[in-house]
Amino acid sequence: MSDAATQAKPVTIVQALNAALNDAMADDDSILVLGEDVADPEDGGVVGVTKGLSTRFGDRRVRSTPIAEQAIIGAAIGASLVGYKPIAEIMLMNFTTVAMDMIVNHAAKLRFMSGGQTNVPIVIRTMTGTGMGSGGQHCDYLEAWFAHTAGMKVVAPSNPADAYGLMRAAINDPDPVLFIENLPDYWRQGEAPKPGHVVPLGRARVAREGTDVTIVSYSRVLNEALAAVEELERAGISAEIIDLRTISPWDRETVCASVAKTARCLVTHEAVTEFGVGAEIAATLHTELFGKLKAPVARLGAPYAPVPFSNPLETAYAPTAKRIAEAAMALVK
Amino acid sequence: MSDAATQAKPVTIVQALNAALNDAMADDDSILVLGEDVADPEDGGVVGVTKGLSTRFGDRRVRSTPIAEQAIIGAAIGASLVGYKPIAEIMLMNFTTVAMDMIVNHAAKLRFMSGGQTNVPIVIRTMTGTGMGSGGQHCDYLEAWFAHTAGMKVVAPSNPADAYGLMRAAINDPDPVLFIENLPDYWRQGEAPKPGHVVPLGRARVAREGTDVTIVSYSRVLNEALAAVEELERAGISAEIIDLRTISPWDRETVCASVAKTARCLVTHEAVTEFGVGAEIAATLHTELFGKLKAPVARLGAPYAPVPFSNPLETAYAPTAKRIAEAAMALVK
Amino acid sequence: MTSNYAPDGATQLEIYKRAALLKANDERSRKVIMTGRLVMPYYSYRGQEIIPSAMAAALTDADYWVTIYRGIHDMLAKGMPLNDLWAEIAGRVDGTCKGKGGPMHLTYPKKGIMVTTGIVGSSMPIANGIAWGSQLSGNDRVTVATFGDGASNIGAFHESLNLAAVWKLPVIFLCQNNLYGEHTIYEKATAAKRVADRAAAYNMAGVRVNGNDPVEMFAAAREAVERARAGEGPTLIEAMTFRFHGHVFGDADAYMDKAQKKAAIEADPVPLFRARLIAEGIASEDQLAAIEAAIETQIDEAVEFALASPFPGLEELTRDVYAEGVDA
Amino acid sequence: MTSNYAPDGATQLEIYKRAALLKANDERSRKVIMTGRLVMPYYSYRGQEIIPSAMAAALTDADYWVTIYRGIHDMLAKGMPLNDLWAEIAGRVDGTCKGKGGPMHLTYPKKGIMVTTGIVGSSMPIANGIAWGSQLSGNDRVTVATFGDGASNIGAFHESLNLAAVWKLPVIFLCQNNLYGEHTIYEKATAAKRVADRAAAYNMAGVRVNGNDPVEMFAAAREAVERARAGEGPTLIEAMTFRFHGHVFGDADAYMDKAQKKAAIEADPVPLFRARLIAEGIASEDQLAAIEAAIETQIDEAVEFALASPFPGLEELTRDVYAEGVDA
Ligand SMILES: Cc1ncc(C[n+]2csc(CCOP(=O)(O)OP(=O)(O)O)c2C)c(N)n1
Ligand SMILES: Cc1ncc(C[n+]2csc(CCOP(=O)(O)OP(=O)(O)O)c2C)c(N)n1
Ligand SMILES: [Mg+2]
Ligand SMILES: [Mg+2]
Repeated sequence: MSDAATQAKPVTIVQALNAALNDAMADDDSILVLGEDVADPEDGGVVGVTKGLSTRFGDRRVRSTPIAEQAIIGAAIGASLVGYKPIAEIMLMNFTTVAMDMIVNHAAKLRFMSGGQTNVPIVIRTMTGTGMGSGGQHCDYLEAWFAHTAGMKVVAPSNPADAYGLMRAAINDPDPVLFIENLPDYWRQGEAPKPGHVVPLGRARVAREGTDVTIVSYSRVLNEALAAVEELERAGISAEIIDLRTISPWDRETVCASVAKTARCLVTHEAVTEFGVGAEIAATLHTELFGKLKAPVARLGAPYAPVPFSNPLETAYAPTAKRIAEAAMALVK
Repeated sequence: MSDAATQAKPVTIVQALNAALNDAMADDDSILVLGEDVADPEDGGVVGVTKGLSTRFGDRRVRSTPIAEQAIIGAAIGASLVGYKPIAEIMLMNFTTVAMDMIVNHAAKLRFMSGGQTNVPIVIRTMTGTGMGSGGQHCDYLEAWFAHTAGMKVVAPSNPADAYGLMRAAINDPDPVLFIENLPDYWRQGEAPKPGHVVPLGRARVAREGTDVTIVSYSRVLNEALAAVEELERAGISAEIIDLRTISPWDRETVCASVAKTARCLVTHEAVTEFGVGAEIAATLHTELFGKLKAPVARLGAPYAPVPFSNPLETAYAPTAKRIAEAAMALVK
Repeated sequence: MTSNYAPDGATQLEIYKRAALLKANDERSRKVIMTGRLVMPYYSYRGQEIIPSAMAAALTDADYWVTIYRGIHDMLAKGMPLNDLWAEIAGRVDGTCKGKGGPMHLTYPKKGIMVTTGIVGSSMPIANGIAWGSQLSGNDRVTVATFGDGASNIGAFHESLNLAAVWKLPVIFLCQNNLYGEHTIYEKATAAKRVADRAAAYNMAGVRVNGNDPVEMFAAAREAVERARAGEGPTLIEAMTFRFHGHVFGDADAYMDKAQKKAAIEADPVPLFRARLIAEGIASEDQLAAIEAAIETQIDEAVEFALASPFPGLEELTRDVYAEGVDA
Repeated sequence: MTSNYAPDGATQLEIYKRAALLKANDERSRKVIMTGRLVMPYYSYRGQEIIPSAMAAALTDADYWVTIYRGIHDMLAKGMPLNDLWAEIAGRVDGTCKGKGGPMHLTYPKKGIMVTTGIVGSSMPIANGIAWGSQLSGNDRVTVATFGDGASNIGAFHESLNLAAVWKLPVIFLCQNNLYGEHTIYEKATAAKRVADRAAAYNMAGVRVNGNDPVEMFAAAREAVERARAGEGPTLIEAMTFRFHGHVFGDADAYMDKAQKKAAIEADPVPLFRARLIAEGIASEDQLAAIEAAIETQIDEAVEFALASPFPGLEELTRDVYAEGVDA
């Protein structure tokens, strides 16, 4: 599958991630992969992101684990302290809740607490997202928790090329990176990344230039924002879309520059609005651009509620192109 | 100790909490207390908040547990599903990291996921705070995580009377409440609460009226804010101090009304500034009072770093009266 | 197993009625999903029917049960009505949870079905708390927590069994060992030869039984229930079984040993049990055929009821987050 | 215990040197805190000195160790220099962690002291990862994880021992059973009669030894180290001991059984060991007195070195959060 990276035809995010893992592991023997069902005898992952890796790189470097997330992250941390670069999979983001001690009290803090003697170069891959009808415990976006945790980096790609490039950067990074993958978007097609393509952490991307309003997003909802552009055009509104890509540390410069130009901003994500990532961005923009904004920064996230199962409710839960367009229009008029 | 509640002389927060637990348990047999070392054979808690309870109410209602936070919260949730009102202690807030699944995926969501058939009337008591030289894993303020979790309520008193009244309200509440106690402030003296005194959840308190700037805080840092008033006075600045008391759901009305009056606001807390509670408050104020503020809402939290051990560093970590005064002055001039 | 706990004929028939219902319901569920009439993540329990059927026969309606995503067999055995079940998995307002919980969070307190969790291991800590409530109230209600073999490797298992033993809680830890945790075979994930061996680490009664044998399974259940009601504490039951299908509907189960799977399906416990009931004269072919026909009709009705039920209104999106009308 | 692992005289003397250092260092620490020269949360290990002294004697500098808040004895035994230790607990820039970690997070990779955690149970999952690294590199380094009796009831213990057994990791789980977890006595928290019994739940070698007996403790350590180096997997050692003081400095330990405590202190393992060394002619009174005097001098120097060292500058407050000079 690794040659997907060099194909001219579009690839899916699953293929791009698989290519990134293949290319990185081929370049660097210290890279390891561990998690539930990640090896080929277990099907190379429930979605196939790690398919082929254990066959190609051996079952010593690519290991399926018991269902024990504390043990998984602990093993990754320990190996990283002695020269390895483990990529640990926590199947779904809601399962990070059983490994928070390892992630927050240890992975994020060991460099600081040891006065820089040790560091934890691990990547924690996890998937999440509504749209599959899995209900309250399998779809949460919890990125705000980790962004609030000093020492963690948080990444969330929205397309195959960024998925590849951010994964390569996350693996190269000397500090722990939480890498968020969206489940329904796994099969989204996009331009194939060039092998070795790296997207530096902490750099947002202007996904579409515009003049009237800036829409900041990341992960799957970024694609909803792009889908809203046309409707906004029809309404005579030119939207600039920014893909944050890295949630922490986030690219203040790029976001502020865009909003300095448009004077209006909507931040939208799938996580609950209250105390979410949008709050930090809004608070920062109002400070950096005080008196220069034509409207208060708008935030569009999920309602203050767990994820519902019933399809009409689940569909109404996360931001859609339609609701993003409405929110952007409300800002402009 | 329960009669501390009726004493005219000031009481400590430890005494007030102990009185609240005593009075509540005396009123309602369904209230239980569990946690590490909470019973009297184990000294009634490491700080003594639960001292005397097992002797008075029996070791069936007040139980010391093994060191197993998932089991502790699970036991509280289960008992709450069959008619009890457990008060579970997670000794330090950093230890909530080993119980996040029980708290976030279960306690906070069961009412919603069951369509209202069940609910989880538990109180989770936990202490935290810098100032004791315990370093990176024992002092974090993680309230933003729980405020971002739909279904949880989050409370953090700053004085004995509120500690009593908020504890009584939290126990009465039909939904899960995270109750945050500050360690160095446990022995802070204050007016003794009247027995039965209840402070409704979701209601902030104007701790001190002022006209030039609103300072919003909670927990120990609220007292630092009060201590900054004098220096601000000397600088000719009249500060209004708001004690949020409940962090989620927070009292938008009271905070907005105050800032509508002063047109300037500083939010200060001990948690890391980035993606912290201050961001939500700032984003909300800029929206509610767009164009009416004389300065951007300022946020003063901890720097983006784990808690350091070395005393001069630890002292420089959390907001102090002095730094709060400086930040408020910067807002006004 | 101590045979003085063996089920009499009437009890065996009760167990069979449940098992037949469970089997028919799983087959119907997969058909309804296959034909696209319903869309949901479905965790088939086909092959594991005897375990909850026998367990439930040893309980009363007043007893409690905490189950998991792969738990519809547990719930039906414990008495969840078909209409409420089907309306819930269809996401309709007449479902047990008004459609808000779905297949992984079905809840039905009227029959003691208190929590269904989608998190591996999390049925156990909560079951302890319910059992603690029974211990405090002095009622003799027992709480059953079901979980899988893979779950016996997660921290919550350990914390829960230790606490239950130290507190002597009236709880039964029922491990349905179907040999796989998602795509991973038992041996690759679990250091213990038997999950039941782990009971010794808590001074707890532990037993491995053939969960596909109704007599053996019922005897183990009955003994554990008596122990719990007598205040003698928890029991760990490891019920051996096999998952006939992939982990979740749509999973091609390439990772499963074909021969092992074929053999297990050939030894399908429900028809075997059926044949034995007739052979031993406990029930007649006609009797069982009538029972099965009635079940099919009930399921027909439940599916129609579910699909005719309306979806919840959007106001439900933010309802049941907190209690209504409570200050704040 | 297999006596062919018994320590010879020279090894016993090595163990004693460590034990004497640990004992003297704890006594000095408490004195320095008592007199207010240093302020820190201090978890006395007095009474537990033999365990790490014997364990470390079975290791090389290249082996790894992950310890806990009550771990200064482990670190000194593994070779952390006194100056670096004292400067760290004094919060000074010459400390192992530049004063940023403190007594609960001392780290000294030069001698294999990789992590000190303040979270109960968390030494074990990380130790597994270090051991996994050794397994991958094919070096024969062993990793020791220390923890307490109370920690054997938390989820991380279970997940770690299971993974270590399934992966056959070269790790030693060293439980220092001092009969108390904070204020709670062993029996009240732990369902297992012995922590060592829990090894069976993972098909792991497990042994309970008298951790206060240097010969028994060394033999167990040596055997576990050989097993790990031979690629035969992990070992759980439960070393029985007693905590002479309260959980943390300042704790009045009202909850401790007075008679039990008195008896334990009367059986102080360090002087007993000392007397035996002399009685058996392994060392002379003068020899040991000289060793102890040298230790006191080293500690004097370390305390002075620490108190003379400057505090870190405020720029350290935000340093070491991420790598410096890394993009983003
Ligand atoms: C904490 C956690 N980790 C991972 C998962 C994903 N997951 C769902 S079911 C499952 C397998 C569980 O296997 P087992 O316990 O044997 O139960 P079974 O599905 O076989 O009935 C896994 C890994 C989860 N739900 N929760
Ligand atoms: C997860 C977690 N829960 C609670 C605590 C608070 N705590 C610190 S030490 C301790 C007792 C541990 O006892 P034990 O494991 O026997 O080790 P000992 O202190 O006796 O050496 C507790 C409960 C903690 N640090 N981490
Ligand atoms: Mg299974
Ligand atoms: Mg102990």
